[in-house]
Amino acid sequence: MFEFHNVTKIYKNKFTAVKDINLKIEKGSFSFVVGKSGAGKTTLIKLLIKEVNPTEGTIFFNGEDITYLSSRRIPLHRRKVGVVFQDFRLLNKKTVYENIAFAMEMVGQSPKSIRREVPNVLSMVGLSDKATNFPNELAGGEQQRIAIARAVVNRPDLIIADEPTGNLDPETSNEIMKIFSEINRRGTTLLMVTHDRTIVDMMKKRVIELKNGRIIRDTEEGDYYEGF
Amino acid sequence: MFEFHNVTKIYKNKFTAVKDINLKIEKGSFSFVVGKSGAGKTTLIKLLIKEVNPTEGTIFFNGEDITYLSSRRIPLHRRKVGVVFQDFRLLNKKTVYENIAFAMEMVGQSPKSIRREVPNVLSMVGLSDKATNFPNELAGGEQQRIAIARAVVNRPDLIIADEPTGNLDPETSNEIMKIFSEINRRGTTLLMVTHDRTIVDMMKKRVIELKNGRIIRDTEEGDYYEGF
Amino acid sequence: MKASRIFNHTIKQGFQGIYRNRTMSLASVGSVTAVLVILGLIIMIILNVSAISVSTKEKFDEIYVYLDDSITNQRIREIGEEIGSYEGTLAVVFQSKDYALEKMKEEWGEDGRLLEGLVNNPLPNTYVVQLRDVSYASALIKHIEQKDGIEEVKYYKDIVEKLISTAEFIQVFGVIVIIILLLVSIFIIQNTIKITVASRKVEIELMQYIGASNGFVRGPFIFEGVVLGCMGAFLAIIVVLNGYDYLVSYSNEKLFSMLSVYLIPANMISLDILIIFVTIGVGIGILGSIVSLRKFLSV
Amino acid sequence: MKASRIFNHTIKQGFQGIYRNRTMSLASVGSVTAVLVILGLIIMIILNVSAISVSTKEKFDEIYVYLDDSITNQRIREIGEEIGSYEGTLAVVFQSKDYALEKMKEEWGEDGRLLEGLVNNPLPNTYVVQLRDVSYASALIKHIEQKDGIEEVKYYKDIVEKLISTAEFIQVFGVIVIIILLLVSIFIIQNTIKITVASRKVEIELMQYIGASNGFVRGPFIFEGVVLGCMGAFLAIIVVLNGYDYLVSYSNEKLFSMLSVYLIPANMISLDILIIFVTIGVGIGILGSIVSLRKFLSV
Ligand SMILES: Nc1ncnc2c1ncn2[C@@H]1O[C@H](COP(=O)(O)OP(=O)(O)OP(=O)(O)O)[C@@H](O)[C@H]1O
Ligand SMILES: Nc1ncnc2c1ncn2[C@@H]1O[C@H](COP(=O)(O)OP(=O)(O)OP(=O)(O)O)[C@@H](O)[C@H]1O
Ligand SMILES: [Mg+2]
Ligand SMILES: [Mg+2]
Repeated sequence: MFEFHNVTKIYKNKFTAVKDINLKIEKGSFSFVVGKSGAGKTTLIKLLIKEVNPTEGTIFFNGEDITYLSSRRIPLHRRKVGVVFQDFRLLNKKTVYENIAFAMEMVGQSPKSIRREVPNVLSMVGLSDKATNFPNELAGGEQQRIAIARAVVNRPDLIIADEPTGNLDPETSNEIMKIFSEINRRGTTLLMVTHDRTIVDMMKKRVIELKNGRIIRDTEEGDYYEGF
Repeated sequence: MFEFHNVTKIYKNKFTAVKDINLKIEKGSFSFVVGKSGAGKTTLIKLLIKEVNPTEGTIFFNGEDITYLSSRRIPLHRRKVGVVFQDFRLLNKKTVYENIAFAMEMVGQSPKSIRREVPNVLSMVGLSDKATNFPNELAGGEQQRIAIARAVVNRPDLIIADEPTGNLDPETSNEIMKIFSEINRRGTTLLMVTHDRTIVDMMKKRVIELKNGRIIRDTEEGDYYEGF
Repeated sequence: MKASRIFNHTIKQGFQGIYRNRTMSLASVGSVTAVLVILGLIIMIILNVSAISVSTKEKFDEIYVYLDDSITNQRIREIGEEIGSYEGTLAVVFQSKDYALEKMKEEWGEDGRLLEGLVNNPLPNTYVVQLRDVSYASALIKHIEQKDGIEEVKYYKDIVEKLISTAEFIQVFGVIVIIILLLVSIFIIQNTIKITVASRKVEIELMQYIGASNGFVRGPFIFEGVVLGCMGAFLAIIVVLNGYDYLVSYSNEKLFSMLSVYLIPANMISLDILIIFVTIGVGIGILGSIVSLRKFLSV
Repeated sequence: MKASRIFNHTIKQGFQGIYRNRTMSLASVGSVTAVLVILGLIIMIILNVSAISVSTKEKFDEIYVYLDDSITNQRIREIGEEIGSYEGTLAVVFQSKDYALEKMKEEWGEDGRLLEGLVNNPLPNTYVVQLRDVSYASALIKHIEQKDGIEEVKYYKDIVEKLISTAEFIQVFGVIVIIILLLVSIFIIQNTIKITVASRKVEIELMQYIGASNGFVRGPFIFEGVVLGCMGAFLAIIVVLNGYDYLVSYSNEKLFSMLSVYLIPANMISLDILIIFVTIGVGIGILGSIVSLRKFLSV
């Protein structure tokens, strides 16, 4: 799916958030990224969706070099990736329904498929009855689920989720993880940043651990803590 | 510290977020509020800090009826309560240092005590080196710790934390919980909304469980799940 | 909380707000300046129209009483005394027919030689009457006309009246434009500040959650409005006074001198402009801030 | 993506944007309207000053050639032909001294009786020369003055030149004010749209994260700018044309008729105003949007 070759990101204030990363994620895989706060997990995602450019190194996506993309080609790249942002990024002036429909309109889906898909995806995350609410009328966990619904609705090749269960109770978290598993089973690649030990230990998937911007562990069928 | 008598909150769209709540929190206690997403936990907090008024019922704080407060008296009430908001509410145009100093200025602390206390509280949450960064240059967990620092800096009688560890890795969460314990030990009342089972089970404190806006459990030295 | 601390906080936060929202601040100052410059333009026009109309009115505001050639010097004197004793009369000046002809020759300049060929002086002896006020004119004219020995009474009533009505029209029109402009400017600035406030909604709400008093929340914004208004006013003053100064010297030298119309010198009105502009600027700033903040005080 | 879908999206989002940010939209429209109304005012002043100066110039733009009383009719005819053959001459009219006196008596009206007492007619025979253009004046005057039998050549050069320079001054001044106003207005509207855009920063960024093409992101905002600009323009047109119409009928009836100065009728310039205003409104809208959006395209 994508590859990082010796990627380093140094922010403007000389802070090195990600250092010399080498990483290859296979098509159709499901991987967790773990690590302490500030380890560079979100920076990794930002590099992948071209929100920031790497200071050094090369990034490939589907075999194509995306290290530097012209502003015309960035949108086409981003359509292949669905992101659940750590801070949700819902539009406060649009209702829940409109927020999801908006994501579909943006990539040119037909009104018909919008009318069909939005209710589908809302019932998938269990929020059909909140369709006409505005985001600031929702509980934190509800907002998070809307963000998830929006990321999956366009059926991207790769879904990246940055702490998608941070605001969810264990039960709802489990439901969400079931949804992610199902999506992954149908062929979508999944990359998930999480602090939720229970989930990681339960899923038995690949675990990539970051520390101070470096990969310090990369195990198939791993646990949240090394050697458990 | 505070008491809820038959408190009900119905939002404008007729949604009942909190129903017939009776609750008494003792001075100097440490309590967890748990419950599924949308159970009404944040609404409970909003009622307590007068962000919303109850539809029915009475709320007492330090023996005083605060069900309805004039706009002049709300600020005085809020100074007694420090809140860690679920969505952080940091000011993006102010640096980390300024964000905390701002909270102190707002309640009229002297410049001298601001210069003394801000570094103190920053080192307490382990972010001394981020003092000059702006919030959007911080990792999610770092933002959350700034929000915690801001809530405690004015030494309020009551600290309410809404998912203060949602974006934190287990290690950092533990550190934060130690800080909260220490603050509580010194006499500050603590009320914490959380989905983190590990923390609740470890702390052995009072647990109040909400479901669909009602209190369905209230146990001293409880666990995240009933009967564990 | 100590008053000095509130004061310092207000000043500091106010200036910080201006600096941090540079673009918006610039827009506000720009709006205030633009509006006040236009306002200044109109005020200048109105003041000068008034001044010109007053001076022109004075020139025309005389009644000419032409006397019969046949009457005696005695009667001439009598008429003069009668006119002089009328309550509306400010001054009476006698102009003999010879003096009138001389003056005419002089005034005509080159064309004066046309008058050389005259056998008799066709001009009458004249009393030039200056009035206390225009309103006495018709009564005095009626009063004099009936008298013996008066050939004709002449008064540039039409011109004076048209002049007055033109000047009044320009003034009324200018005031209407000023009022519209002021409304427009308050609207623009109110919106600007509303947006400033809205762009700091999070900040204001946070202040309220932390427990800042309403005054503490409002203070910096109102101060900010005042500063922005003042800055706009000062810029406008600089533009208007310098522009007007230039206009006055340019036009008095090159243009209107031929019309013997002179513009009011800039330094004569600079203090008024200063006071008016600063008042309006500050007023707009305060008003805009208060209106924009109102909805946040119920939180 | 289908073109029709992009089009529909642009329209829908554009109008939704206007509606959802009502306050801001109103402020933008208000600014455009205010600026254009003032612009209209100045355009009207310039147009009318031009028209008045042209008509006044025509009145004064004649050369009077006074002939010696002593020359023969033959010579008079010769001089007439010489003047007529000069390339700058548009028309020559002969005015006999008797006709001139009659005309003068007539023009003086009541004062004409002054001229009754003249023994000889002191006025000369005159050729009134109309020029193709003012620029020929000095050459022609030089050319004629040397001729025999010419007493004097008279040309209201000063008046005409002062008039022209006054008119030019007012026009230049007006154009400068217009340019300043346009800059101010572009500035205000650019800021307004910058704020609209900033207030939707989250939305724009999100669109870009989801993978919307740049055109898809920009389209609705530019459309919004155009709609706001058009609305401002139309409001301004209504205000300006109606106001001007009222002004014309009021002033032509009551005020300036005495100066035989007439304002250009509103319907003669309404089409120009329409075109100018809509162009400026739309231009400001597009320009403001593009400038404001630029920084978001690098994300
Ligand atoms: N724009 C920026 N400018 C400067 N430093 C930045 C910027 N963005 C991130 N950082 C720093 O880079 C480090 C890594 O940030 P990142 O967001 O990748 O952490 P993270 O692993 O996602 O943490 P968390 O689990 O808390 O979200 C942090 O220390 C952060 O302060
Ligand atoms: N302003 C509002 N208008 C309408 N409904 C609201 C509003 N605020 C909250 N709600 C609804 O009230 C319910 C309770 O919300 P609340 O924020 O209290 O949940 P919570 O227990 O904090 O959930 P979470 O753990 O996900 O944060 C939710 O279903 C939410 O949609
Ligand atoms: Mg992160
Ligand atoms: Mg909540």
